[in-house]
Amino acid sequence: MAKAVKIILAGEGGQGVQSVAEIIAEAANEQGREALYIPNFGVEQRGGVSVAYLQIGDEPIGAPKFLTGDIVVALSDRAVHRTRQYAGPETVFVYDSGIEGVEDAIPTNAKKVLPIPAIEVAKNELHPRVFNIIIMGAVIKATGVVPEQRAKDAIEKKLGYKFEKNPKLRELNFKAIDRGAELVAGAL
Amino acid sequence: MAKAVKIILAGEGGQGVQSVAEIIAEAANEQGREALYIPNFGVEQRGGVSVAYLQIGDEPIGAPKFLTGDIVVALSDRAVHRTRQYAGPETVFVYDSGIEGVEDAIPTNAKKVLPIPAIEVAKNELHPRVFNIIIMGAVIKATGVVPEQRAKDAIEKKLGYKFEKNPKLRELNFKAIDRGAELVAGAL
Amino acid sequence: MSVQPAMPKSWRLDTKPHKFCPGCGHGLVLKALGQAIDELGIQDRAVFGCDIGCSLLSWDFFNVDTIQTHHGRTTPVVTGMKRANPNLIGIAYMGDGGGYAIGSQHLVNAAARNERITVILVNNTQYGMTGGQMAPTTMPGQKTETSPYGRDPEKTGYPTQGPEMVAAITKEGAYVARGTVANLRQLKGFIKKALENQINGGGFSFVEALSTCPTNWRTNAEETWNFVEKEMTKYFKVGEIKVPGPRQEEGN
Amino acid sequence: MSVQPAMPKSWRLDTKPHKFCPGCGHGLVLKALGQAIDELGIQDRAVFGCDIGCSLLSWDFFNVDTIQTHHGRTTPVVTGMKRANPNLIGIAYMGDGGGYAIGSQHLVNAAARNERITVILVNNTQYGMTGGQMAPTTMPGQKTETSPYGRDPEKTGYPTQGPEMVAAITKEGAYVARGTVANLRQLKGFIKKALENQINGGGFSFVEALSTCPTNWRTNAEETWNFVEKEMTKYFKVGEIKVPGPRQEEGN
Amino acid sequence: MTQTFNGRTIEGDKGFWTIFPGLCKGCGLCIQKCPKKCMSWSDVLGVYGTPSVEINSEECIACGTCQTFCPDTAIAVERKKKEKKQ
Amino acid sequence: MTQTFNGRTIEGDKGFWTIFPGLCKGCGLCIQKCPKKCMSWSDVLGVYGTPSVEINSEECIACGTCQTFCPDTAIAVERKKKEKKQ
Amino acid sequence: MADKPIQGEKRVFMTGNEVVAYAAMAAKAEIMYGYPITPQNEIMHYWTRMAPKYNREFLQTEDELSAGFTTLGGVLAGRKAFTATAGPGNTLMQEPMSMAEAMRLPSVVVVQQRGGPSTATVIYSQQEVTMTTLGGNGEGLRVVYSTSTHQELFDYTIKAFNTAWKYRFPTFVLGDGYQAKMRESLTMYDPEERGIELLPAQPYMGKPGTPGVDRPPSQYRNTYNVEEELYEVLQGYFEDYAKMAPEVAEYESFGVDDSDLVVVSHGVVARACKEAVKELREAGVKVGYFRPITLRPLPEKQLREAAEKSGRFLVAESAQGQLDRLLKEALFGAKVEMIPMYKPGVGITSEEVAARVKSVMG
Amino acid sequence: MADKPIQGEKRVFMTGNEVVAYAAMAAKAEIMYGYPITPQNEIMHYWTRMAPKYNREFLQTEDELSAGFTTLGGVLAGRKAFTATAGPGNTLMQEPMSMAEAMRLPSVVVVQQRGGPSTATVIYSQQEVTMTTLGGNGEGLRVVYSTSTHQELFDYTIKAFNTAWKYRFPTFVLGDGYQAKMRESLTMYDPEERGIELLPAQPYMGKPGTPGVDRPPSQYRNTYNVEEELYEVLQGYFEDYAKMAPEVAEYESFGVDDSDLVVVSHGVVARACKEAVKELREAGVKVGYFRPITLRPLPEKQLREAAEKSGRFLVAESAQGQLDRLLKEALFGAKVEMIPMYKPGVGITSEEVAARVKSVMG
Ligand SMILES: Cc1ncc(C[n+]2csc(CCOP(=O)(O)OP(=O)(O)O)c2C)c(N)n1
Ligand SMILES: Cc1ncc(C[n+]2csc(CCOP(=O)(O)OP(=O)(O)O)c2C)c(N)n1
Ligand code: SF4
Ligand code: SF4
Ligand code: SF4
Ligand code: SF4
Ligand code: SF4
Ligand code: SF4
Ligand SMILES: [Mg+2]
Ligand SMILES: [Mg+2]
Repeated sequence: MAKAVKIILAGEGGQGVQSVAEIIAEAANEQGREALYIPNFGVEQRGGVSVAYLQIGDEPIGAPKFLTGDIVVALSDRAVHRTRQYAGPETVFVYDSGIEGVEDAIPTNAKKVLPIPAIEVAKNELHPRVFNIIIMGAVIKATGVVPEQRAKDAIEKKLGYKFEKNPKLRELNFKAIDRGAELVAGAL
Repeated sequence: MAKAVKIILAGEGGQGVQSVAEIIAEAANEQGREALYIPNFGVEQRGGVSVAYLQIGDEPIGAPKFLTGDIVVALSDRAVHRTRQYAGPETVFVYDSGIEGVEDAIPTNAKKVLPIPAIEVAKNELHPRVFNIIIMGAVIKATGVVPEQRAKDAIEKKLGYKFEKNPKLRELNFKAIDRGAELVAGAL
Repeated sequence: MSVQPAMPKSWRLDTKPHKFCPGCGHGLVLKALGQAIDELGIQDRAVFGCDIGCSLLSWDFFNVDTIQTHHGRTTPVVTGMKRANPNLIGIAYMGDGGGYAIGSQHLVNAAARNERITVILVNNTQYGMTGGQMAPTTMPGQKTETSPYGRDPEKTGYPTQGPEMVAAITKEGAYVARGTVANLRQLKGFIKKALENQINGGGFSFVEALSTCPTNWRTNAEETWNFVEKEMTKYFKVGEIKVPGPRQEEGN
Repeated sequence: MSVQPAMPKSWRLDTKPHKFCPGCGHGLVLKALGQAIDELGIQDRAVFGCDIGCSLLSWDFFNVDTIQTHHGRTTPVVTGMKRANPNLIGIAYMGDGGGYAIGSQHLVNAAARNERITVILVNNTQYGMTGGQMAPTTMPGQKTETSPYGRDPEKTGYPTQGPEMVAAITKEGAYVARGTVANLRQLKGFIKKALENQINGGGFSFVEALSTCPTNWRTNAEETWNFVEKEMTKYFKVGEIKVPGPRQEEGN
Repeated sequence: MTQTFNGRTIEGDKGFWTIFPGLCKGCGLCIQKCPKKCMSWSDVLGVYGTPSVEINSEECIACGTCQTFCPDTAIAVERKKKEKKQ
Repeated sequence: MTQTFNGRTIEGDKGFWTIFPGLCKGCGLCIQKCPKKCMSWSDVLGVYGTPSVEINSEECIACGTCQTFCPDTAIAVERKKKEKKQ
Repeated sequence: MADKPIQGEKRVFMTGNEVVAYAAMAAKAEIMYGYPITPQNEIMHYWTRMAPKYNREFLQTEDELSAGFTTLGGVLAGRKAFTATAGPGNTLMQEPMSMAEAMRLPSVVVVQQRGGPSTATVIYSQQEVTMTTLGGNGEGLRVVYSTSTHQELFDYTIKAFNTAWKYRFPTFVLGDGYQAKMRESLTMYDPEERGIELLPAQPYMGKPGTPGVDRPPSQYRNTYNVEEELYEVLQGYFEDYAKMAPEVAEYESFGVDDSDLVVVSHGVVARACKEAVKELREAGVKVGYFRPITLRPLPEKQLREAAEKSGRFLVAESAQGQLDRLLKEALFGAKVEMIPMYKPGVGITSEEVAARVKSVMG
Repeated sequence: MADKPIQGEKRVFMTGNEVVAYAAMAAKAEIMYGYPITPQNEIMHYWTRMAPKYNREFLQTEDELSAGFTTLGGVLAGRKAFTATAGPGNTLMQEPMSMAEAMRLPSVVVVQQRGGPSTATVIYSQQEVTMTTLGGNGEGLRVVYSTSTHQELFDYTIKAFNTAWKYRFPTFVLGDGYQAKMRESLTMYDPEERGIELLPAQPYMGKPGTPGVDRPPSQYRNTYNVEEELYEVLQGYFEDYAKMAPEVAEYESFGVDDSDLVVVSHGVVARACKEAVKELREAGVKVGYFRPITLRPLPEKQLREAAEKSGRFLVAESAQGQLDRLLKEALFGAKVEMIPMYKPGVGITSEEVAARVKSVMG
C-alpha cells in the first residue's frame, strides 16, 4: 500500500497556488484516487502567504496537514521562509529561480532543491497569467499524482467556458502544463 | 452543645412574616447568639406565600434551610398547605385560629398543634397592623430564642424613628409582643 | 349563570386571577391585547411570546399558544416562528428592560429587516421583576434600586425613546405607536392596528404602552395614576408615530 | 533623509504597509482619524479600541494605546475605559456588522446614556473579514455571499441607517454625522468634531464612514469609486445629522 | 376550563355594578378613576386578603370607567336599558 | 521604530511627485481620482508584486488628489513654491 | 421546482461546509438561521445558493443569540430548523441552547471549532468540546456527534436531525476548521432512498384548532416558581437521557483487544491516530485505536472495556485535555493510565502520533 | 468624604449580597459594572447606595455582555473593576471572560448561582460550577472560590481582587442564591489594618507619556494569524497556571485521616455536610469532611490523600455531578469509590446528609 504523496504549494495571495492545488486534487478525484486538499486561511482577506496542503493516494487520507512534504513548492520570498519547515530528507524543494536573496532560507536538509524559472518562462514564452499553470505542470510531473492529460481535462472542466470564447487560451494553458513538466523533467 | 432552634413562619405577602423573622434574628444576633434567617423568593413580586426560615443557636448555623421545624407558624390558608411538610414529631405547629377550612391540612404528626386567635386579638384588642408583632411575641415565647425585652429593643431599633413621633405606637407594639406571648404561654 | 367578569374571550379563565401585582399595568395592556385579538378573530392563528420580566407571568394568560422565552429574546423567538410559518400572527410581549436594554439588538434589527411581527413593549420605567432597578426608560430624578439618589441624566442620559428609535430605522410598511394604560381604548386601537398591519402582510409593528408598577414605584393608587399620566408623558409622547404608507424609494 | 510618505504623525511607521487589502477604505478612514488625532494633539490621551472585523487589522496601526476586542464589543470596552478614567479620549472603531448587528445593543444604549466616547463605524455594506456576507447595510439588490441573488428588501428590509437611528435616541450634547472616504477632508472634519465633542465633555459622538471593500465587492478601482459615490449615497446621506446644541428639556 | 367567579352585584339607578372579590386585589386604581368619586373600600376582602371595593349606588352612573381600568377584570358594569326603549 | 521607505520621485512642472513602491498595493484608486488622468501603471512592482503607479510628469498639476486618496500613503506630492515668492 | 438536491448516490469532492449544506438539504431541513463566523461561513453560502431552488428558507440574524433563538422559534413553529457557528459564536449559542435543554426543544447546531479562547484564531481547534458537551448553566443535556471525515459530516448531519427530533435534546454536529475547509471525496445520497426514515417535525405552537375551544392551549415555560418543581422536571429529563444514552452512543475502534496501549481521540485528530495506529500495527506494535463518535453521551461501556483490556490510553486532542476530562469522568475507577497528548489549537499529524506512541511504548 | 466604609473590626448581621458590596469596598474596588439579575441584585443596590460616599463608580449596562466587557474596559484603564451575575447572565458572561482569559486581564466576577438550565428558578443551585470553572471556548484558565459562609464571602471577595491582579487570571467568587439572600453574622474589617496588602491596579492603556515618542504603544490583541502563534501563547499560560495552582488552591477538612467515608461538598452545601459530619463523628461514626474552597484549581494533592485514605467519597451537591466531574478528573487513578448525592437546583440539609451517610455506611 503506497503512502499518499504530500504536496505543499505556497505563494503570495495573487499567485494562484490554491487554484493549482484544487485543480490537481479534483483531477485526482476524477481519476478515482483519494485526494485531500486544504488551504491555510486567516484573518486577512489578502496579504498573507497562501499555503496549500495537498495529499493524493489510493487509500483514504489521514490527517489533513502533515509535517513534511514530498514536494514543497515556494513561489515567493515569504513563501520560502514560511515553507522551509516542511522540508525533510525525502523532500524535493522547488522554488522560482527568479526570487532573489533567499539563498540562506533554502532548506539544507531536503533530498533535492530545485530552482525553476517559472516566472521567467511565463513572462517571456507564454503569459504572466499562466504562471500558476506552469507550476501545476511541474508539480504533476515531479509527483506523478495524475497524468498530464487528466490535469488538462480538469482545466478544461474549470475554464472550458472561457476557452469556448477564446480557444487560444486553451492552447496557452495546455502549453503551460507541458512547459512546467519540462522544467522539472530534466532535473529529477 | 444545644442544637439550634428551627423556626418557620409563613403567610401571605402582606402579613409581614419576613419582618418578624428578621427582627427576631437581629435581636438574637445583638444578644451574641448565632442566627440565620433566609426568606423564600421567586419570580412574583407579590402574590406567593411568603416563607421565612429562621434558626437561632449558640454555634454557627449549618444549612440555611431544614426539613423539619421546631416551631412552624402558618398565618393563612395557603400557608398551612405550604408548611405542613415542615412538621415532624418534635414540631409545635401554630396557626391562626381564624383561618377557615384547613382542618384537613393541619399536620397530624406534629408534637403539638396550636391554634391561636392572633388576627382576632389584633383586630379587637390592638390594631390590625400589629398582627405580625403578636406572632413575634408568640414565637419568642414558644421558642425562648430571645428574651422578650430583646425583641422589644430590636423593635425599638427598627421603628424608633416612628415611635418618636407617635409614642403610642411603641406601646401598641410592646403590648402586641406581650399578648402574643400570652397566647402561647398557657398552651405550651 | 350569574354575572361573570368581562374578560376578553381570548383570556384563559382558569388562570385568573392572574399573577401580576395589585394595580399592575400589565393586566391592563393584556386586557387591551385580549380585546384586540377577540375583535380580529385571530385566537387560532396568534402565537404569543413573552419575555423574562414580569411579562413572564403571562405565560398561561391567554387561550393562545404561548412560549415564554429568555430575557430579551422574545423578538428573535417570535421572528423565528413567523419566518418558519408565515400564517401565524406573531406577538412578542416584553418589558422596557427586555426590549430596550438586553434585547435592543433584536428589536432594532427586526425592525430594520421589517419582520412581519408585532412587538408590544410595556414601559414601566424600571425593571419590575428583579425588584425595581434603573431601566433605559427611567425618568430623570427617578429613584430606583440602582439609581438610589435619582437618575442623573448627566451621568446616565435621558430616558430611551423607543418608538422614536424604531420609527427611525423602519421604512414603509411599519407601524409604530405609543399608547398608555391611562387610555385603554386608544391603546387597544393601536394594538389592533399593529396586528392588522401584520395580518395584511405590511411589516414590522410596534406598540409601546406606558404602564404602571405600583410595587416598585412604591406608589398608592393616586400617585400611580399621576406618575403614568403626568410624569411619564413629559418624556414619552402618546400617539401614532409611524403608520404604513406608500414606499419611500431610496435615500430616506 | 529623503522624501518620506505623508503619514499622520500618530501612525505607527513600523507596521506599515498596513494589513488591509489593496484599495480598502479602512486605510482612508484611519488616515482621516490619524490626521484628526494629530491636529487635536491627543495622541497621549487617546485610547483606541478596534472590533473584530477587518478593523482588527488596525490593532497595531497607531502610536496610540490600542485594545482589540471581540466582535461587536468595542463600544462597551471603550465605555468601560472612559467611565473608569474620564481623562482618556475613547475611540471605538468598528464595522457595520460589529456596530449595527451584533453590537447594536451596545451602540444604542451607549448613545442613549450619552457615553462620552467617540464611535467611528466603517460602512462597507457587508461583512468584510468573513468574506462578504450580507450586513444590515447591504444595498437592495446587492449580491453578497448570503444574498447570492441580491438583497431583497421584501424579505430582509432596507439598509440600516445607523446615524439616523443614533440621532433619534440621543439628546443634547451628541454629535452624529455620516462621512465618506470619497470626501476625506470632510470626513476628517467630522471625526475631528466628534473628538472635540468628547474632549469638551459634550457627549456621545458618532461618525459613520461610507467605505470601500474592493475585495468582497469584486470591483476594480473605477467600480469601487462608483459604488461608494453613486450607489451608496442613494441610501446613505452624507452630512452632519446632529450637532451639539442647547439642552432640549423634556418631551422631545 | 370552566371557572366561575362569584360576583356581588349592587344595583344603582343607572345600572348593575358587580364586584368579584375573588379577582379584586385591592389596588384602588378604579377608585381614583371613578368620575363620580362614588367608590370606596369595602369590608369584603379580596383575593389577597385586602379590602375590595364597593360603590355608593346612588351616585354611580354606570359609566363603566371602573371596569375599564381594573387590571384584574374584577368589576362588571351593566347599564340599564334606556327607558324610552322599553 | 524608525523605518524609512524608498521613494521614487518624479519631477513635474508643478511639483515633485513621489511613489513608495514598498507601500503601493496597486489598487488603482489614485488613478481614478486624478483630475488630469495623468496616472498609469508602472513597471515597478509594489509591495504585493503588482504594478505600482507613475505619472506623466508633464500633465501632473501636483494637486495632491492622488496622495489624498491613497489608502496606503504610498504617494507624496510636494508643490513647487510659487514663482513670485522666490 | 425540485425538492431534493440529491437523487440517488453520487460521489463528490467538496469542502466540509458544502457537505453540511447538502446534508441538511438531504435531511429535509426547512430553514436555516445563522450569523457569519469563520470557519463555518460556507455552510450558509451554499445553503443560500440552494435554498430557493429547493423551497428552503434562510434568515441571517443580527448575532448568534438571535440565530439560536430564531432557530428555536422555527422549531416551535414545527419546522426542521438548524444553525451553525464556531468559537465565540458557540459561546453565545449556549444561551439559546440552555433554553432548548430546559424545554426539550429539538434543535441542530453545526459547530466548526476554531482556536480559543476568545477570538484566538479563525482556523482550527478541538477546544469547544467542553462547552459543546456541557453547555451553559445547567447539566449538559445534549447529544454531540464528533465527525472525522466528510462522509461522516454528511451521515451525522442527517442523523442529528433524527436524533434531535426523536429524543428532543439539542443535538450538535461537532466539526472543526479543517473539516470545514478541506476538500475530499464522499458519497452523497438521498437518505430515504437508502431506507433511512426522516422523522417529521411537529408544531409546538400554532397547532390546528382554536386553543381553549377545540383544544387546550400549548403553553411552554422555562421558569419555575419553587425549587422542587424544577427538581421534578429535571429528574424526568435525567431519566430520559439515561435511557437514550445507550441508544445513541457510537464509537469506532480496532485493535483494542490485543493492545498494550490504545490511542483515543475524536474528530479530525482521529484520522491521524487511525493512520498512525494502522501503520504501527502493521509494523507489529501492539497498539489499538478508539474513537468516541458521540462525545455526549460517551460510549461508556466500550470505553471501559477498552481501558481495562489495554491498561493505557494515549489521549490525543487539539485541546488541553477537554476530551480527557470527559473520559476520566466516564472511566473513573477503571485501571487505566491516561497519557496526554495535547496540542491546543493546532493540528496533530500521524507522524506525531506514531512518534509519541513509540516513545511511550519504549 | 471618607474613603473607607469599614474602619476597624465590626460584627455585623446582613445578607450575603450586602456582604459582597462591603467586601468590594474594603478591597478598594473602584468601579462596578453590572446588569440586574436575581439573586445578585442587592450587590448593586448596596454598592450604588455607598458608591458616592466613598468615591466609587457604578455603571448599569444594557446586558451582561456589556457588563463583562465594560468591566474589562475598566481593568484596561487601570481600575479595580468588578461585576456580579447569575444563571443565564453568567452564561453570557462567558464571552467577555474568554477575552479576559486570552488576554490575561485580571477581573473579578461574583456569581450567585440560581437554578438551571435556562431561566429555571431565580432561587438557588450549584449548577453553574462547570460553566464558571471551565468557561466558554478555551481552556478554563481561571480561579474560582466557592464560599460557604458570610465570613468567607467577605474574606474571599477581598482575596479575589488580590488573586486576579497578582496572577492575571479572571477570578470568580462563586456564591448562590441562599448565600445571597440569607442573613447571618460575620466580622467585617479593613484588610489593610489586618496587614493584608491590597495589590494596586496598573493601567494597561493610557499610561503616562506619548506612545511612540516616550514609550512604545501598549497594544493588545486577542487574535492570532497562525495556529502556532496561539499555541505558543497558550503554553506560557498553562505554565503560569500550573505554577500558580498550588499557591492559590485552598480547602477545609477534618476527620479525613481516620475515616471510612469522606463527605465532599462545596459552597453552601458544605454547611450541611459539616454539621452532619460533626454530629456523626460525635456519635462515633468514622466519617470525614472535605471541602475544596477553590474549585479551580482544585487542591489536588490533598484531595488525593483524602481519597486514598478513606477509599470512599460521598459527593453532595445541588447539581447533577458538576463538582463530581471535576473531582474525578483530579482524582483519576486514585482508589476511591465516588458515591453521588445530587440534588440539582434544591438545597441539601444536614439531616439529609446524615441520613445518606448512615445508609451508605450501613
Ligand atoms: C440574561 C438575563 N439577564 C438578566 C436577567 C434578570 N432579569 C429578569 S427580568 C429582568 C428585568 C425585567 O424588566 P423589564 O424587561 O422592564 O420587565 P418588567 O418586569 O419591568 O415588566 C431582568 C434583568 C435574566 N433573566 N436573564
Ligand atoms: C461572536 C462572533 N460572531 C461572529 C464572528 C465572526 N466575524 C468576524 S468579523 C465579522 C464581520 C465583520 O464585518 P464588519 O463588522 O462589517 O467589519 P468589516 O470586516 O466589514 O470591516 C464576523 C461576523 C466573531 N468573530 N465573533
Ligand atoms: S413588579 Fe411591577 S410590573 Fe411586575 S407585576 Fe408587580 S406591579 Fe407589575
Ligand atoms: S476584505 Fe474589504 S474591508 Fe476587509 S481589508 Fe479587504 S477590502 Fe478592506
Ligand atoms: S361605573 Fe362609573 S360611576 Fe359607577 S363606580 Fe364605576 S366608574 Fe364610578
Ligand atoms: S381596580 Fe380592580 S383590583 Fe383594583 S381595587 Fe378596583 S376592583 Fe379591585
Ligand atoms: S498630483 Fe494631482 S494631477 Fe498629479 S498625479 Fe496626483 S492627482 Fe494627478
Ligand atoms: S492608491 Fe496608493 S496603493 Fe493604490 S495604486 Fe495608487 S499609490 Fe498604489
Ligand atoms: Mg420594566
Ligand atoms: Mg463591514
